[in-house]
Amino acid sequence: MMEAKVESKYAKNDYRGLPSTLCQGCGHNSISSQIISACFELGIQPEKVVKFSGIGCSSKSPTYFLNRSFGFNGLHGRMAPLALGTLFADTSLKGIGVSGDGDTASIGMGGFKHLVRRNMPMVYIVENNGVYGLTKGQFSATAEKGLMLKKQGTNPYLPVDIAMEALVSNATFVARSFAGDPRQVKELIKAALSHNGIAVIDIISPCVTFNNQEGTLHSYTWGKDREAPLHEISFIPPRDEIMVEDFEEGSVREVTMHDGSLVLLKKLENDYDPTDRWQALRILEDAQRNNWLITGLLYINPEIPSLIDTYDLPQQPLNRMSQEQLRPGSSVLDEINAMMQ
Amino acid sequence: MMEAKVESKYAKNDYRGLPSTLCQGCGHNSISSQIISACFELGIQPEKVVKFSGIGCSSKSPTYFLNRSFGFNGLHGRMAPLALGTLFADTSLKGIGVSGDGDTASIGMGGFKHLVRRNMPMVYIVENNGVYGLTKGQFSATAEKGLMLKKQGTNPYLPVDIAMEALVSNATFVARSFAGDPRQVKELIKAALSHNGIAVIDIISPCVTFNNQEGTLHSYTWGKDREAPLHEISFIPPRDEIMVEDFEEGSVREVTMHDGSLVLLKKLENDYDPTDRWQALRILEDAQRNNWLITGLLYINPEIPSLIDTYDLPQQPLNRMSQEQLRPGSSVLDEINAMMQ
Amino acid sequence: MKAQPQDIINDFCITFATVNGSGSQTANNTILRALFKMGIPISGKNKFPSNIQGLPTWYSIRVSKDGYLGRLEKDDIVVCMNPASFENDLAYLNPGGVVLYPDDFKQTIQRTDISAYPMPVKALSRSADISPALRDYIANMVYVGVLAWLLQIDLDEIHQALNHHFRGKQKAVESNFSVAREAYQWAGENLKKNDPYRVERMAPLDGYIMTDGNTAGALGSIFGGVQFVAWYPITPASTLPEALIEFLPQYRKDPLTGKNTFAVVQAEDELAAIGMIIGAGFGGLRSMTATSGPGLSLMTEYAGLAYFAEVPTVIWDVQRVGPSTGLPTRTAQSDMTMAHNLGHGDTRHVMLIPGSVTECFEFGWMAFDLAEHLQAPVFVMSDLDLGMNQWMTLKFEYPEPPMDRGKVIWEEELEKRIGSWGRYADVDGDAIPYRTVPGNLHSGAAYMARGTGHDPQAHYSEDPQVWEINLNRLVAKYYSAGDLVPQPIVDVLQGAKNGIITYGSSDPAVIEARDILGKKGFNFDKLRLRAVPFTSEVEDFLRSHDTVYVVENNQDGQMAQLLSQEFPALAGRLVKVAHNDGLPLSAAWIVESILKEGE
Amino acid sequence: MKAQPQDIINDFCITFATVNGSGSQTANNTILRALFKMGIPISGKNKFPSNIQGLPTWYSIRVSKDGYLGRLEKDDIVVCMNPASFENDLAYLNPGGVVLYPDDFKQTIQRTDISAYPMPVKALSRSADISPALRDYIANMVYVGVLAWLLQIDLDEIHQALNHHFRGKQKAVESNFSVAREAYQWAGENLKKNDPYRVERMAPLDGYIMTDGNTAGALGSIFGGVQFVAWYPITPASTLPEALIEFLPQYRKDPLTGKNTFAVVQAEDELAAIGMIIGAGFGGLRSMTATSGPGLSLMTEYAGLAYFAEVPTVIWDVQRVGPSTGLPTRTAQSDMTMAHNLGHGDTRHVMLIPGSVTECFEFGWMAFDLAEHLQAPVFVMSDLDLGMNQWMTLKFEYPEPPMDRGKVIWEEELEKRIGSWGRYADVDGDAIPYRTVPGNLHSGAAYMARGTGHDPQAHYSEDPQVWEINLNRLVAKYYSAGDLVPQPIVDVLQGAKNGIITYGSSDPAVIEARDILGKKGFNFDKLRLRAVPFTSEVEDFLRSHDTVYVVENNQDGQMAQLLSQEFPALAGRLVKVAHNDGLPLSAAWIVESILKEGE
Ligand SMILES: Cc1ncc(C[n+]2csc(CCOP(=O)(O)OP(=O)(O)O)c2C)c(N)n1
Ligand SMILES: Cc1ncc(C[n+]2csc(CCOP(=O)(O)OP(=O)(O)O)c2C)c(N)n1
Ligand code: SF4
Ligand code: SF4
Ligand SMILES: [Mg+2]
Ligand SMILES: [Mg+2]
Repeated sequence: MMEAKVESKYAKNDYRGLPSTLCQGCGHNSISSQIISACFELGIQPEKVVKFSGIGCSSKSPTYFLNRSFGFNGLHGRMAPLALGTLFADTSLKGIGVSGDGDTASIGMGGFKHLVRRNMPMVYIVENNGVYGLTKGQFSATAEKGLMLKKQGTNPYLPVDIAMEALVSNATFVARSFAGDPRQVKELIKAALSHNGIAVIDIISPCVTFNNQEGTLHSYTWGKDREAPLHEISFIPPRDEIMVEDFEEGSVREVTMHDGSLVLLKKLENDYDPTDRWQALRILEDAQRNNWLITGLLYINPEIPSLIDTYDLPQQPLNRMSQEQLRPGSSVLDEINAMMQ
Repeated sequence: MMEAKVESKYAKNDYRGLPSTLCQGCGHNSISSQIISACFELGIQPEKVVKFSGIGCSSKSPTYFLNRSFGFNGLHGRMAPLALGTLFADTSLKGIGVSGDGDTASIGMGGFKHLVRRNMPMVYIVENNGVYGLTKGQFSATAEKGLMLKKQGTNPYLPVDIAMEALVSNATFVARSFAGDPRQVKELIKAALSHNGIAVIDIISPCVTFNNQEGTLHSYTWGKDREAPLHEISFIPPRDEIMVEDFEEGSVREVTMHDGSLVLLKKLENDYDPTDRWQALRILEDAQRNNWLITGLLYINPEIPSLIDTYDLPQQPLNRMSQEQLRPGSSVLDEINAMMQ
Repeated sequence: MKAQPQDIINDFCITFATVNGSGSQTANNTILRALFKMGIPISGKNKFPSNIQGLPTWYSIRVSKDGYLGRLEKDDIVVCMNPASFENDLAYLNPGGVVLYPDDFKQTIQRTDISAYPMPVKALSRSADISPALRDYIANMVYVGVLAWLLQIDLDEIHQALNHHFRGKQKAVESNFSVAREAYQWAGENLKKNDPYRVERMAPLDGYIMTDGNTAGALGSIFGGVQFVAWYPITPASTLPEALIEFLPQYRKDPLTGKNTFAVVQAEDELAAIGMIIGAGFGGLRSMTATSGPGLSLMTEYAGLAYFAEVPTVIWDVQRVGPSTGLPTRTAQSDMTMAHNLGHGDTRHVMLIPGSVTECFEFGWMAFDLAEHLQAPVFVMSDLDLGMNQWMTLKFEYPEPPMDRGKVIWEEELEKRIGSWGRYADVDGDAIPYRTVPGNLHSGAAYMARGTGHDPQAHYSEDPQVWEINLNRLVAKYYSAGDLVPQPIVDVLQGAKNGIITYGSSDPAVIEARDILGKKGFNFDKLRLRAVPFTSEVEDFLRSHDTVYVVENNQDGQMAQLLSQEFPALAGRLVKVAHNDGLPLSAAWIVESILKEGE
Repeated sequence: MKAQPQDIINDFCITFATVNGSGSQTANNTILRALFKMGIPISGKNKFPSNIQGLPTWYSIRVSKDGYLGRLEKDDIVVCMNPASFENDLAYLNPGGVVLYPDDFKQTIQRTDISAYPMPVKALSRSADISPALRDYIANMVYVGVLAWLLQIDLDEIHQALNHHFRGKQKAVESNFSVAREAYQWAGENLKKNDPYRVERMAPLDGYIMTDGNTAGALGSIFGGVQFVAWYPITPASTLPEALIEFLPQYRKDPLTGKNTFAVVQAEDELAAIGMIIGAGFGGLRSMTATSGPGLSLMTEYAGLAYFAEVPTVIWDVQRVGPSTGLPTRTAQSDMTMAHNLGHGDTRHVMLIPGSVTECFEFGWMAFDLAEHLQAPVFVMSDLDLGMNQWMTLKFEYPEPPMDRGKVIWEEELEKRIGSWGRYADVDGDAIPYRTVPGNLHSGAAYMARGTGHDPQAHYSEDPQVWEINLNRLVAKYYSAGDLVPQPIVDVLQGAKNGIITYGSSDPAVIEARDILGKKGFNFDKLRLRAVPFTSEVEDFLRSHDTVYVVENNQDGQMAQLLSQEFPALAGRLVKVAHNDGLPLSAAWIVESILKEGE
């Protein structure tokens, strides 16, 4: 389902955005880069893309890629309906949405589930860091159960699994990746851009700043040994983005997070069949039990008509229609008046 | 997990509510009766129950049972947080929520999922009829794909499966039943009342009035043959509630709905093990493929601590606490002042 | 006992007391249209419960040769088909009034100052060629027939009305008509008329049609070129989008391709509905939703975004009684202040306020022109009375001006402006910037819309001055709407010192009240608001009257509040004449209140 | 070139220009507290971007021997650690001002009317015994030391302030202090002071403490017996619930069992947060949330339910700049009209408006008494300036009155009232009914709360009169709050014809502006509002002054609007003095505006 690389008349620069104002080392920045690369490699006309986001650090990122694409940085948790409405205006446009885990799985849960259920054709990326970055590190709905954060205490809930939520809402394209695995991220985005339907990509994207589990190694609480946590600290030490080297399908890779905790990335096997929704659910459930983060294209079904397909719309974009097409003639009104007399 | 019947000092009358104002033959009425029976059979003190609902025909029903229990008929789609807040006031109270499919799966999706995820101890009943009854029969999110309704056209979306949604949100008790199967409904409610955690019961509850598929047998559009549909009709012919006789575990039963369509009820096998979440997901997926409505207790896990359990609250209800318990002494304030000086 | 009074012709109120779900709507509409067809001014108001079946419901038809369309507080004739409400219904009868009821009612009638006609409903409906399931329904045709005889409504008109109702489906027309005719005959043979009420044919109401405001609003929107509708069901707004769903496929196929030039999405809730239409508005579509109080509440945050990001869209608020879920099936004008400032921070919106069903049509298309011209959400403030009741109303007129798509620029135009253009740059000094929309393929067309602070180039900005300049422009834009919105309708008399301001569905009662007051020697000039922001006419009107009564159907006197805010120096002249109990205002109440205030 | 001016003592403004995420907060707080400890009135205001790391941020400390706490528009001293803002920062310096900056800045300083002190930041911070990762952070201590030398702040006070900041954690105190001390020494040895600014110890500020409004609000709530908190993160409200999460476990264990007497739930959004606290309020708990504009918008529908179903709860609105997402990290008083009428239909709410950090504490506990007494939601209208900035403020006083739990009746009391009791029955004629809560085991205690029409027995009702009587009672109840809410603070001069009304965080600037105007010979009486509904004092004040300037930090003059609505006859006297650019009002702007208006 991935398109071959095409000869493009655009340079990579044509896909760039403004300089990022996110933290140095934030996973979100690396995802922006891959969106740029994916669009470049597909040779998409930048004007044919529309960007959407909610509110959060993640939702700021559409400013940092595809300057020549329209975009709407909307409301917290409400990206879904905004994108849906816009994409009816000209159905030849590609929608790329970037949301956060708080934005999608906490406040935005309802909108997300219903957008997916409608099979609205667009790419829906969740930059998933388990916290609310922009409001300074509270738990989001994807935070691990038992996670302890300074100020917030212990998280008592099991995390929302965004990929599983998408599957259960009958998504037609579901993938998971890790921000530090740029090649996979890029390939999945390219595949998603080529899919006619909702394409959900849940990307684990570490927050360098607020994964400050109290007392863990490298936590920016400045070392237990010194017994001197910097209270109400506003200091964010510069960090590097976490990157993994390319690794094999089917293998497992350990990744150390900024707070010192370990994450087990597992790439889907080479022969995994992503057209079986049932398998996808099973493998996710499996991964949960094994504490793996399973990455790759989990599910795809290109057969289901997209929402737009069900609407019998003309080729010509609705937003270019003339008064002649939009306002019935006066004889029609005469008929109506007669009918109501 | 079902409690044995206890000797009760209450008569059945102690559990009744006001007369119903729902349509004659509405499935919701039969569910109210079973809530009454379940509470009666368990001998629950009616004052120890608190009722909740949203807005809709279904959400009206708490008025029609348990007159001696407090209740809050809240806002459309927002039953979940309201119930959560109230039940902290006195954790010895049992919460029973009654919601509709529109209320829960359309507007209330986010709240529902998060209440479930929190494992808030209460019984959450969805009276699921696939339409918005109270606003006159539009599609809800549980309407079948392809369903055609007068005025509304064809439903282009796959239905939300409330039981599956609950499971994916880590519900600790998930069941499905049919309003016309009173014994099963009652037994499930009894089990749910005995569960310490969220207990979701998705009950298919036919709307006698708005399942008026255009042109189907018995549709109240007054017969194609006469070629005279009553336009903008406000006439609702009196109908009987659909009832099935008791039927065996593991067997399948055909039920004819008011609009003439058939539903296949399948009761879970006797030896079905409801403690395996994975099995529950599988059987739901299976049922979807076979077009069955699988009924029975799909999943239960009594081990997970409920939300309330995680809060280290005293025995004494919070809402009976005195000023002495709630207002720290003046020396505490002196300390605080000193600290801030 | 009863004196034989003089005939009362074409001037009374009939109420049908039934049970909801019993199908009486067909019967009531039949009478209503038959009267209308006879040239008699009428209006029909439904007072129904917020449930589906089995509770009392009332339908009142006002017959008024003088053309008054407001609500009357008492009935002259009541057709009571519901034993549960019988006693109460009788109490609402004026002395000398009439009651029709099925002859199997057990209750006895205590009042002696009224005429009572029992009807053999069971017998007559049983005799009809009708499936038993439909007997209860057809029973309603009995009262149609009896009433026709009693009031001297032409049976032919009844037949025509049924034809209209069933859109010519003969089978349905005939089976209904046969019952009505039989009842008519029965009445002729068995009843002795001993009451004064009857109708007489008048000159044909040629310039008029009969329909409801929600249908009119939908049709107006269709002629306004609506392209995208998102909605969530709620009484009393639902019938507007439902009319769109019905009519759009009929009237809005692309003439070239036969494809749809529109899309309607039933959203999962109102938060989504408004999100969708704002998305569509941003995309360059004429987009709209319709909702009522609870839905409007949920739209608050998004409304503020549309204001601030300058996205055109149209929001119909078909108002019902609040606060909260309130009385979902009763009418009010009580979201006025709320809608005007919907959103946190400093937000204000343009509102159109139709005062008739015809204006629902007119403002239906006009709202899009305004929204796109102003690049702002426009609220159309209707209500249940206007939206769901049947009104005799002026024929719809074809929109005269061409569509105003506002300052949307496409590739070519943009190319000329490159350099000076910025999405939020006020190049013309009219506070309205030029706008590009997605799909514009010029490489300089794109911008990032946002709800956060931004500069004229749409770039994120926290600069205090950039913020304030932008906000001040938005206010200037808002006020500039004063020249575009429909002007108020001012009716000035010779030498009236005092005035009345009203709006929306309260107008019919005010028209009547003003006539009554005039007859009592109290003259008032009148201004009917049709939009906010207030135009200069409003200020002039306030300035030129000592006391101005603001008549409206809500508790707080919300329009008076908005006027006080806007014209503090003149606020002392305002007197609130406001109340709401879920029913449309009556002229009697207005007269009484103004006289009391004037004491 | 620069004349050697006279010393300027304890009266100037220092701004620290840094980059966010660089940890300057510790340094700034250290200076602030050191000055406070020296008895010098100060206030600190943070102007920070809505991101986490890498953008310019400014922290301003006003040092004012006269105790003025309002914002100054220009700086006397700027410590610039951020090359990106250097140029701009210099522009904000008053003539004769001072700039401190790291000696490795590339830019040259153009201004010749200021004193410039480069600091060897890199060198000094490198020498400290500090891990390399923390160097950037510790660099801030360099300017603390240099500034201490320059202003003559006692090094001892710096040490104490660090001690306070790190709660006595010696390791942290010492490593920070060692850098500050070294910088101090370096300055003494290398700098030549050629500017007039310095501080002098004053009498100890014994009655005062230093903290922020959100912390104060949290503590006030704790002493108010808060039992249930639901919240959703949002700037600038988050630190209030976060302070609750920090302090509740410390101060609110049950004395008998050691268990929690409270619960805090982080909700999935604001719709859920308010739903939860309304549920808890219905359940008889003292419940609260804290939010800001966007969250408040989402609470609209539920706020109407609480009003109508008469559920006590407390909602803090820590206001920021709107419309829409606006400027999340800037201050405004622009949700006033919105909060007052939050909800569709006819809704109005009681609002408390703290004007100081001490009042944040006080209204924190008082809000619960009012909410439970009135059986209604109470809004506490704070803002970012009050809530997140550090203020010198009067010590908190222990709540004098016992908790007012309102007319909640339990089994015994109910038993006595059976027969006359109904959940919404106004038996005492004070518009406040008796209330039972779930868990009351009396068999007659239960009722069904609802957002739909209901009678005194809480039964569903669509009856027009029942509706209107109930709604009128709710308005009467609202007005009865006028006797309970904190009265305005009125300050009357001899013979002032004109007055100023202000509220909340605008008060400090008004205090100062009034002094300035007084010195210019323009005298004004003053009234500081502390609550809505308006009490009789407000009407008296309006009545007794020819012109009343309403000073507030928003665009629309929202309080003036509310006053116009409430007192239309007096509205002509009101003059709006309102603007918002995200910053707290300054005295200079108020003076200028009033003088201009008065022209
Ligand atoms: C209605 C509303 N509530 C709260 C906020 C405050 N807010 C801004 S961003 C954010 C959380 C963002 O978290 P996430 O979506 O996970 O993005 P991240 O910053 O982690 O990338 C919140 C709660 C808001 N802007 N609007
Ligand atoms: C915010 C809001 N939007 C819309 C409505 C209108 N409304 C009332 S009931 C209902 C649907 C109820 O459907 P469901 O929950 O399935 O219950 P049912 O009537 O089918 O039992 C709607 C949309 C409302 N009350 N509040
Ligand atoms: S706070 Fe976290 S999520 Fe936000 S920009 Fe910084 S690293 Fe990224
Ligand atoms: S409309 Fe349908 S759901 Fe509502 S009461 Fe009638 S049968 Fe039940
Ligand atoms: Mg996040
Ligand atoms: Mg339903």
